[in-house]
Amino acid sequence: MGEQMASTGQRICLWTAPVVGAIWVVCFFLFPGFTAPLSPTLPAKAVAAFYADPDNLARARYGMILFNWFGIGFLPFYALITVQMERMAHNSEVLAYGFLATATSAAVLISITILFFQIAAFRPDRDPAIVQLINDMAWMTFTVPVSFLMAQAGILALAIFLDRQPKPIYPRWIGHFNVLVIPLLAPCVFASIKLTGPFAWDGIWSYWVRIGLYVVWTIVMFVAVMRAMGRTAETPALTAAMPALGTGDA
Amino acid sequence: MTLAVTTANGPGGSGTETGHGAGRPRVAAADHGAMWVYIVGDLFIFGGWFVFYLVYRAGEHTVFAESQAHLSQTMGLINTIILLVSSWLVALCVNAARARSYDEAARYAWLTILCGAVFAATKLYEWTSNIAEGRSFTSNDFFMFYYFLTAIHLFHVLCGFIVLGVLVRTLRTPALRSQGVIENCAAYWHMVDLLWVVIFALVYLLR
Amino acid sequence: MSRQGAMIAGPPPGIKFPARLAWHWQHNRQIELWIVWWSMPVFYQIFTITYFVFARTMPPPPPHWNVAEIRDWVALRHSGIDIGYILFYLTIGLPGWHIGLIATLLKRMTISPAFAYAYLGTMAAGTVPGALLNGFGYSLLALRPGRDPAALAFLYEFANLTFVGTMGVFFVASFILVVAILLDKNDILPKWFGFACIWNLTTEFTVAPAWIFRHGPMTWTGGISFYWNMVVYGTWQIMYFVVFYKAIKKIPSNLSRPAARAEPVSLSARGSS
Amino acid sequence: MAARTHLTVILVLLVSVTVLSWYLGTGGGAHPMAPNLTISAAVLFIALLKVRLIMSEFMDVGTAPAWVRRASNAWLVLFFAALFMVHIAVSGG
Repeated sequence: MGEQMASTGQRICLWTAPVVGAIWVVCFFLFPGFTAPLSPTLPAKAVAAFYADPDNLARARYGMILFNWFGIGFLPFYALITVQMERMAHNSEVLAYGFLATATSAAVLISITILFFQIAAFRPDRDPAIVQLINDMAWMTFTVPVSFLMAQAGILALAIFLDRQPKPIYPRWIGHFNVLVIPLLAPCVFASIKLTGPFAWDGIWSYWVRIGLYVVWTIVMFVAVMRAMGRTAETPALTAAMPALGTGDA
Repeated sequence: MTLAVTTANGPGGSGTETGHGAGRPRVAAADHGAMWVYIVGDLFIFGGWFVFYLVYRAGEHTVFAESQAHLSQTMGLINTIILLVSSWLVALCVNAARARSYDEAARYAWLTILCGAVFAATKLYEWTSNIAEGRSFTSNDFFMFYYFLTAIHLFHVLCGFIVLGVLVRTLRTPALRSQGVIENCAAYWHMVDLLWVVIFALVYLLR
Repeated sequence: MSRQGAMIAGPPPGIKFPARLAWHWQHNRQIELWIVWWSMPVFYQIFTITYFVFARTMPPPPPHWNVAEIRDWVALRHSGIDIGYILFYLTIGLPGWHIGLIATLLKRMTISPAFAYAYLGTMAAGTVPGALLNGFGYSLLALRPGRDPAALAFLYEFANLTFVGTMGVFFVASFILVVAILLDKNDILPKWFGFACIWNLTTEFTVAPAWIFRHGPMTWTGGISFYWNMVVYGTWQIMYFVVFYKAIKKIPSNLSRPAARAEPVSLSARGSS
Repeated sequence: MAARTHLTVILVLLVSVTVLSWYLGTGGGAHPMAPNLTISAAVLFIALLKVRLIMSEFMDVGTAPAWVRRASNAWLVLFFAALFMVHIAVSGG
């Protein structure tokens, strides 16, 4: 029946997440600018020197090529979450589509970041001011637009809290976790105005906390999706029973 | 993918005249509302552009007058007459549809489309000859407005082909015939003609 | 189809504001639709404040400025740009929610779901070049005012032209909306709104010359390409709120699951995807 | 049949008025477009007349909803007044 076939497809989507995650970790260590983030206060010459340094250049180029391949890698995983959100006891699938839209925008941004890094590494002997400009663009697109992740987490939390049925798709603590993510990510927007301090793009908060938070969020969601998939695969009739349950008096 | 312009007959709206009793000229308001919103809105939008044209014309009177002399007023006249004839044809089409002789109406509709095509052809010819003589979109303010107004109008003519296509389809298939749709499509084409009448006066003739 | 009460007999009269919200959260079956709908005016209010009040990058500074004028303008506006764009970066995720709402409404229409997915795809990809790059341009101008003149001019044009000049995305999205509304027999969105979207589509044509001109009425801050477009876009935006408000009101609450959608044509077998 | 002849009469009227405004506008096509207030006023007025004719006769604004009639009349008055004003204000001044 459709349910059995789909779950194989869903399982493949699910397991793309850890694979893409592992590759992102490799990219993180490969690209010299990630392990030791470039400070925004670096003068143009120093930024140009960073890219011109032959050792950095090779690692930067190959690291970013790998990242470019898998930069969009988490979209199948987000699509899987969207499918499961559609199974929640809501009156419409607006929250599922909202989640997918914000996830797509976030993915587009990661691709743009990678492009800027690659252009900077393509011609390191460029005029330092221009290399600095491209590097600024890369770090700006990498750090500042956290609002897509915030909107993603927000709409997911909303969906989880509104999912009133005996066995909700995701447990409620995941909703609370997503709500918690929002204020934690918010300060990263100050990377657009600060050159130093914790909120600059190499600062503890805007860099390390944000990346750590993203890793934790992905792991938590991976576990939640896996558990939810396990349950729905056992009771394929759940979708049919949905309207009767959603009578709003739960 | 055919674009069936179905009239707004929501649960509340009155039913449309589907093929019977089409003789009644007055069609329920609900059916006419949709296209008229667009037509009236477009008139005001174009009105804004015309006012901008005149304000800038006021600023550079001599440049506008000289550049206008380069345009061929006779070409403009021919275009206007073509569109007036097409407007007349589509009015005849609506008239025939009211008398429920749909074949005649379909013929008129095809003739309207033909006129529209001739208009578009003369317009493109006029553009290419002007560009060939070095007067392009960026040569001066007059030609900027000339190409802008005629291009936006040509876009409306191209959309008009889609709308007239829907008109022909409505006339051809008895199941779809509804006086509301026919009059909506005709009203759109009249608006296209009406806007050209004003463009002709402002761009070609104004002194 | 008679409209079953979206909420069971409405909130008890006379209860104060916070209690009403709690009641709606608990009993209103369309609460998620209303939350997303209310996020629209909230976002566009913040969007307007950001651009028109704080950063004053709307109406945008003219394209014919030289680097010195740009540098002075940025120096003058420095704090405004910072505060404005912080607010902007915090809320730019919300349009994703609105896209979800429109996609849901398109799914309720008697047309193929391809329209809903096409709309979702185009708009989700369009948010980034349409608005965000404008923010990066101005923030980087303010972050390092002493930048090399060529880089400064590039950022200035990058900010303004990507914001005004992203045309194709909104053109195609409006076109999808027009065709969907005109074909729809469920009358989810009124037909006149389908035609009104054509105005929004036409504004993408009038803004095109902004890529060519640096003087006159058709620049990115010109009379036609900006101000008159703003009038047309503004009216369309107000219709946008009103029409979606009515559409949500009209969705009967039992029409919840897409599979249960009342379709005049035969029920499309909706696999469990 | 009466409606058809009526429409044809309207067409003939429109075409002849157009030719008249063309003739006025180009001054018989003889000398270049010398700025001339009365001729432009005449051309604008003829355009107004044509638009009014198309609206009432061809477009059947009469059978359209009431607000459409009011809106199109308002457009006519507002828009042509603006045209006259802007135009006269310049060449007159």
